Amino acid sequence: MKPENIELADKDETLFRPIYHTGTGFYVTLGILGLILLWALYMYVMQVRFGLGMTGMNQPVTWGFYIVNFVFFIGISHAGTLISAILRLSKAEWRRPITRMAEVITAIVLAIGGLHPILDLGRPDRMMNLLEAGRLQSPLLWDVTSITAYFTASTVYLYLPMIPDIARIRDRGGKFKWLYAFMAWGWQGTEKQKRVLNRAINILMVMVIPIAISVHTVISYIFSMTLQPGWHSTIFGPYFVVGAIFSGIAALLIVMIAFRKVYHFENYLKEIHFQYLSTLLLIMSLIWSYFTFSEYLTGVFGAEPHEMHIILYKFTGPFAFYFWGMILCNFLVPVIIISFKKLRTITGIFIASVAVVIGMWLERFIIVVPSLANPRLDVPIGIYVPTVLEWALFAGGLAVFVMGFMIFSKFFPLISVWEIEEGRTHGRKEVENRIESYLPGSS
Amino acid sequence: MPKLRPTTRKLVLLGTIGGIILIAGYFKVFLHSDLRQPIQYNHKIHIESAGMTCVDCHESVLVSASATIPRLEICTSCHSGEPISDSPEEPKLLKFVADGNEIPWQRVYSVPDHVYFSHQRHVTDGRIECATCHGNIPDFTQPVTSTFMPVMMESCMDCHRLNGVTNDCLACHR
Amino acid sequence: MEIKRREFLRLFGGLSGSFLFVGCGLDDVLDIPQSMIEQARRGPGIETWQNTICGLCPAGCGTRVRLIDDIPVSVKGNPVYPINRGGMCPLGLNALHSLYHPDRLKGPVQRKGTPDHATWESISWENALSQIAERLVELRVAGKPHQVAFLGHEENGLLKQHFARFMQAYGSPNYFQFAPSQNTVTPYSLLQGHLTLPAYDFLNARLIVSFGSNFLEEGSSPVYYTKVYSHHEEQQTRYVQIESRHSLTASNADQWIPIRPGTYGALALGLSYVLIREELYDREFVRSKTFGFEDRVDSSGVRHVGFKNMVLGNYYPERVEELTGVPSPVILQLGRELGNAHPALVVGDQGAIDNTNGTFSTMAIHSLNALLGNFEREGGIFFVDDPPFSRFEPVQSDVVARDGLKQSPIGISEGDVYPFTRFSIEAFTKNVLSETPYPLSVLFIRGGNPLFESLNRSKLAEALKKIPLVVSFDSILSETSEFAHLILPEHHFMERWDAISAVDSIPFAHVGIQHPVVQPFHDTKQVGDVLIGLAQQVGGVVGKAFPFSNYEEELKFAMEGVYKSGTGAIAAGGAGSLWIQYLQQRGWQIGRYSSFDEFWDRLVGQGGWWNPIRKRKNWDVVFKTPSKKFEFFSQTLKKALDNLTNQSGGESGTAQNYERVLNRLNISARGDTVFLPHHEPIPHEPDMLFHLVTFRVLPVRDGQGAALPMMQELFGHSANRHWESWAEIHPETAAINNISDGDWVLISSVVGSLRLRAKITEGIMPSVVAIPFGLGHTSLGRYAKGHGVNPNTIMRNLYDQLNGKPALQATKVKIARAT
Amino acid sequence: MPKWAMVIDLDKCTGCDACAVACKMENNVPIADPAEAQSGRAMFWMDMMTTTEGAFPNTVTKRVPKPCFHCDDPPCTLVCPVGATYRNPEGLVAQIYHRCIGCRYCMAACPFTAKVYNWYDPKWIDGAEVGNPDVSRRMVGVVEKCSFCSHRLMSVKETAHREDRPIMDGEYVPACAESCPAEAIVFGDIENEESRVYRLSRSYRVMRYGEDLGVKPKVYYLSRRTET
Repeated sequence: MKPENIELADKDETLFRPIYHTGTGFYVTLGILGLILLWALYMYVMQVRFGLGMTGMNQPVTWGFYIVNFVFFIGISHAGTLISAILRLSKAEWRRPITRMAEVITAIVLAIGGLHPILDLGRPDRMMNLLEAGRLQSPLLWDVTSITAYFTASTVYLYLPMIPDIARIRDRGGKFKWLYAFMAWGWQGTEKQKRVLNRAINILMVMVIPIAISVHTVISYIFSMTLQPGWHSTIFGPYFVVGAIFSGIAALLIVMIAFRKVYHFENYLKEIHFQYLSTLLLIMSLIWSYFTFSEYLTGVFGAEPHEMHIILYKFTGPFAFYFWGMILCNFLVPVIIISFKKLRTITGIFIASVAVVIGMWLERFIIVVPSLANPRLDVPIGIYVPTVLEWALFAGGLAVFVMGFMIFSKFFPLISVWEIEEGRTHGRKEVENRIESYLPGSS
Repeated sequence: MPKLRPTTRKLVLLGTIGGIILIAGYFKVFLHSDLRQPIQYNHKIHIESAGMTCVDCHESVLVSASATIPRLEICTSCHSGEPISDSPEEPKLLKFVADGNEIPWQRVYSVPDHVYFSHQRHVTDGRIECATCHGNIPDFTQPVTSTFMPVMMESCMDCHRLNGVTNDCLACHR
Repeated sequence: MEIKRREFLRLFGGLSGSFLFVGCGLDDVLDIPQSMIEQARRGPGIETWQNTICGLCPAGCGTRVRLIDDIPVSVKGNPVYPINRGGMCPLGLNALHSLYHPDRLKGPVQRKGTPDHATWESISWENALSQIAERLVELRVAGKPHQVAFLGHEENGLLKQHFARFMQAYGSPNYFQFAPSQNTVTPYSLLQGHLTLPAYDFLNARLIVSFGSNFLEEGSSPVYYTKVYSHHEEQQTRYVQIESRHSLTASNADQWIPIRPGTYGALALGLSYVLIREELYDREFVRSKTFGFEDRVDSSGVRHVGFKNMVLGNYYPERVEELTGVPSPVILQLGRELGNAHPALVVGDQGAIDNTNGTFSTMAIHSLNALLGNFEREGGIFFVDDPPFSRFEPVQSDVVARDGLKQSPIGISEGDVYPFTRFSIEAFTKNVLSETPYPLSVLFIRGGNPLFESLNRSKLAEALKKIPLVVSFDSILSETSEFAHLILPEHHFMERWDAISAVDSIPFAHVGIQHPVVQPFHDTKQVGDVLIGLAQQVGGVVGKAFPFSNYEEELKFAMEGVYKSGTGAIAAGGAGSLWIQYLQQRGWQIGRYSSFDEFWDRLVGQGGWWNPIRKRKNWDVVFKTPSKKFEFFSQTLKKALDNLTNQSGGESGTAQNYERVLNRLNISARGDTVFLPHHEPIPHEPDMLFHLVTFRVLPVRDGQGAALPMMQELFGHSANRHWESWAEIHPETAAINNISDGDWVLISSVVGSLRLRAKITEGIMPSVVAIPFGLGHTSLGRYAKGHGVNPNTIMRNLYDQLNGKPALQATKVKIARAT
Repeated sequence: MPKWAMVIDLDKCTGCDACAVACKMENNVPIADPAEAQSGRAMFWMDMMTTTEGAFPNTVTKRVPKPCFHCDDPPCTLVCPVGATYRNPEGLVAQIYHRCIGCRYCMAACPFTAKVYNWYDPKWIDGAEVGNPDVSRRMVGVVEKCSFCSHRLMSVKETAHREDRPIMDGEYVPACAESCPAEAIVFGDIENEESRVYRLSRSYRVMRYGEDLGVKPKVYYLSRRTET
């Protein structure tokens, strides 16, 4: 792909490069991911054909990987829209190269995560019963509602700030002009259009925050609304939200570091962005640890037999490996790496982020399975060993995530070009004014 | 709304046509009944001329859940040996009688396995006329090939509601 | 309950776990005839109920079969039938699956090729029967009718009589029942002189002490005992279970006393010590109705030690504790409890009798009942009358038959091995192989699965191969019938006529009528009819012995006797204990049937007849011993040993000869103690640390239940194992051997070893390993084959010294963790 | 409106498993194949919970038959997203198989693990009335559980209505209660003060599982042992 009007090429050309230049590496990666996806699809077809018996779930461990991954993916999705909205709202100038990527994560991961409950259904053919005969009293229906709302809001929120950039691509010419023309919605960059756009973004970013928080709260309600020991806890709502943002930031950092490397965005994503974001990660890690501590302390202190049974199952029982692994990944590794300046390099942050993502996945796993595996009554406790099928679908989910990102990068710039420009032109002055206004003596 | 490019327009058009075909096909496949009964049985003649009633052939209708499709035995109580009418259908019946094979009547009304429907409960206890659900069969000169009232949960529930009968799921689902 | 960390670590190995693309669920769970499927589709759905008797085990519970449009759809208990009163065991409730079993033989088959490479060809009934009849005629012509043997299983009532009659008329002494319970009668006959098992009046007892008798699970009628047990919960009867393993009965008992296998007799004698020492025994009964309690001087002036002094001298609690592992305070306490609870009942069975010293142990246990004076009184022990069947014409034997019957039976050994056996599979095997005293030409096998249950499987298989014609009546090809030349499948119990009666240890006379609830599905026949057919083909006196055209007629004839006797009544509702008392006071009468036909119709409709009123017996009927008393000192045993000593040559009664006989019988006691109930040590194997104990669970019982998939699923449900065997191990033992719950272990004896999963439980003695019996089939249909292990395959070839009963708890094993 | 409840006398119960089989036969509960059963997919509507407690030789084995408790405040119906499980006016917690989407939320929410799931399509002989024609055969991917044999209630009601009389105590009993050889299971209307269930549920020996959870189970256990 070559731009028709070379003269339009500006100093942010790097940001457009991925749209026009595609290396073999891209196709190879895409091919591999495509194969994984096909494999997952095949496995899913098998599951539909033969039933959920193909998974490792059993009695009483009736929920396994799908629900774990559901919570995990939805958690990751909090990276995006929420963070970008908070940063926008707080007028953090350093947000400019980050927001787009964050929002893309949300849109893609939410779609994947939202599909997981459907993967988990024994009768996907009867999915429409949810709409025809849905009971609003069921937390599962709250999920359906809030995830749909969040997905709508965050795609719109991704799309709106993209309009000026799409218009720019449209003007540069090249393939799929009709698509860009359609999507640019007649953007000409007039003052009125800009005003409307800004207004829309402002409304959305305020709206998105409560929706995002509600989504993860509601997901936690799926568990905490039951009477199961280990689940029935009021802390679950905020705990899940914190965990979600925590894992979201980590995922965002991973994505940023990866694309910075692949598409040479060093000029845009500077050390400072990682420093700021990693500080945020550190804070979330501490908050998360605090919540974890509170959650388990109340359990241990109260020592209600069933609750205690499950806690011990996690601390010293068969899940000890995962529990302490989670503490290592979510607390020790990020705190140690980010607290020390020497370790806080891009590589260090990358390691910490990966650790956090793994750790958060383990956290979901530890929440879902042990409570189910230890029912209140003396029925045989369950053993859950996921099968190839579940691993395949997990891999498929991850593959879709990466593929989604890769394909997105081939159509749209991963960093908001007009916002960078705006930063250059208005940003500096605005910040100056703002600082002025903070200082004593100013009116 | 931005102006659509020709390609887009084509796609939209194709999509619409395809959709219509699919929906029509669904109805064609799933709702159209193409039953053929082995004998062109005439209810009217049997009821009016021979003076029979429903219970004579559907013998279990008052006492059991199933009304039962008549066995050959019931036909042979009148039709055996020589034809008693000049209907072209009667030889067919007599052939079944001679061979001793049950007539492969096609079942028209049936409820799924998870539904409990009792004729006795409706006819004997509830005093519902056969015609309420099956239509005016005594006027049928052809065998039944399609349902008079759709066998769907809505039909059941509407009637139950009208008559103040329970609509508790367990009353019919099992 | 604990699970393995290892299993969880597999999680990140990840690729494990069951992953099946096909074979989800069971293929063709049932095989229902096409005609029935049609019937079900078209029918009006009319429900009917038919009463019959369950035939899946010999307990004979009354069942009600629910039929929709004449298709059996479910089975439940017959609430008016006296044995089970509406209750059913899991196996019986699953009876329909045995009716619809996909591996039932569709008709008679004939084996082509050797048992290892067999092909089975269909054959017509006429052909099959004429083949057999031809052989039978040939043998009779040659004057060798004794070369025919009939191996039954646990049939009772009319069918047993029918088989015996056939063999008698034909002229062979070789009708045996291969049921492990066959020889349990020996100790009672030595002490009491009866050749039937005693019945226990559980209902009126206040304390029941059971020595290894797992009656709720392995008893002759578990449902009957369960009924009694639950009745006892209301009247607070105390149950004490003495057993090596925490069985179903033990877990329901008020007290469980774990004991080393093979030492039940020692404990019983320890309790006798307490009773005697503290004078808690029934002195009046012991004085007047027993023999050999006190020391005595016989007519020749020789002084004999009595039971009392023998016990007081040898079985003081400290020694018993050493032998049994039961603490002496427990012995003292239980002894006092026994002496003070009236009536207290002592029962002994499975655990106690399944050892090399089983007979002596059970004698010791039964002696407690004598000390307590438990005979012919409420809450005690008695013998039940047989139902008053019509008397059949005596068989008119001809010369051939008379000569044949004079031959010694082939299932019993000659000389001083198992002198009291009624049938020994071990002796049978040896005799057939060595052709002593004569070769066997024809063997009928009906019921059971001798090859599966035997301890000496390979030898028995060889013996079966040696017999020129083996005929089996199995309806599913089993381990044993694989060695048959002809299989003549018998009707399912829902398809046949039969009368079930005289179930062991049920305390009232009863007859249950099996009648065809459905038309036979396949080309099968009732065994009774087959024998009638054979008899008629053989002709002569044999044919004349059966003046009936079929078995149903014979059954009707037999029941006429019951009708005419005027006793008892057809099972009916409302026959609760109060009503029975009322009838007892006013005399029991029928008088409600105007004719036999009416009686018969009601009998078939209701399912059976019973007579709860038992006539009080005279003491000389109760004790048929030489002294007409309960013999602590068994004169029968003495006489038998004297005879053996005489036979073994040399001068009769010499000490040397006696010594030799006792050694041959592996009896370690000497002097008068030999004839008194005493404890005999069991075989010692120094390098094997653990006793192997087997038990039977309700769903599978003697292994035949394993053919049903639902029973397989239920087999180890309580141990969290399905379709699989397990080994119960005490935590201490497990810790020493580094075994945790669910690990694979290797249980090895000198004979062989088994690999199975461990189940760590506090419910077993540390020195014992328990494995359930019933799985490990190599045949018996698709559901039985290849699941679990058969513990009998690693058992040593040990038998009771006196009666040749397999010693199922005598093998010692070692345990190791398997990889 | 009657309210159906069950009393299980653990002192009478021997743990023979007859109830489990009677239930499986009555309700056409499928048999899992061996590997499946071993991996925890054996299906029992009426399960036998077996636990061994206490150190040798004071071992106590508890065998507790466990049907669905048909709670009056069932946690499972609350969470069902499609109303496939609900509590009917007579207190039966029903499962409507054709409404169920197989999300297994009710299984996760049930504190007593009373529900089972069809992991595979159970094998039935095509068209044949295998087992009980009064009970439907379930399909892959739906949750099922003990129904207190509600199909029996329906036929009893029909008979009673036809004979114009109320349902008598003991007329409607589930298969487990009917087949129990120990007569340990008693079933009836707990609101009817004449019924056996009413009397037994007021015994000093009575206990219920999950009483502290406030779900009001309608299966009462009787036991002389302090804790069951």
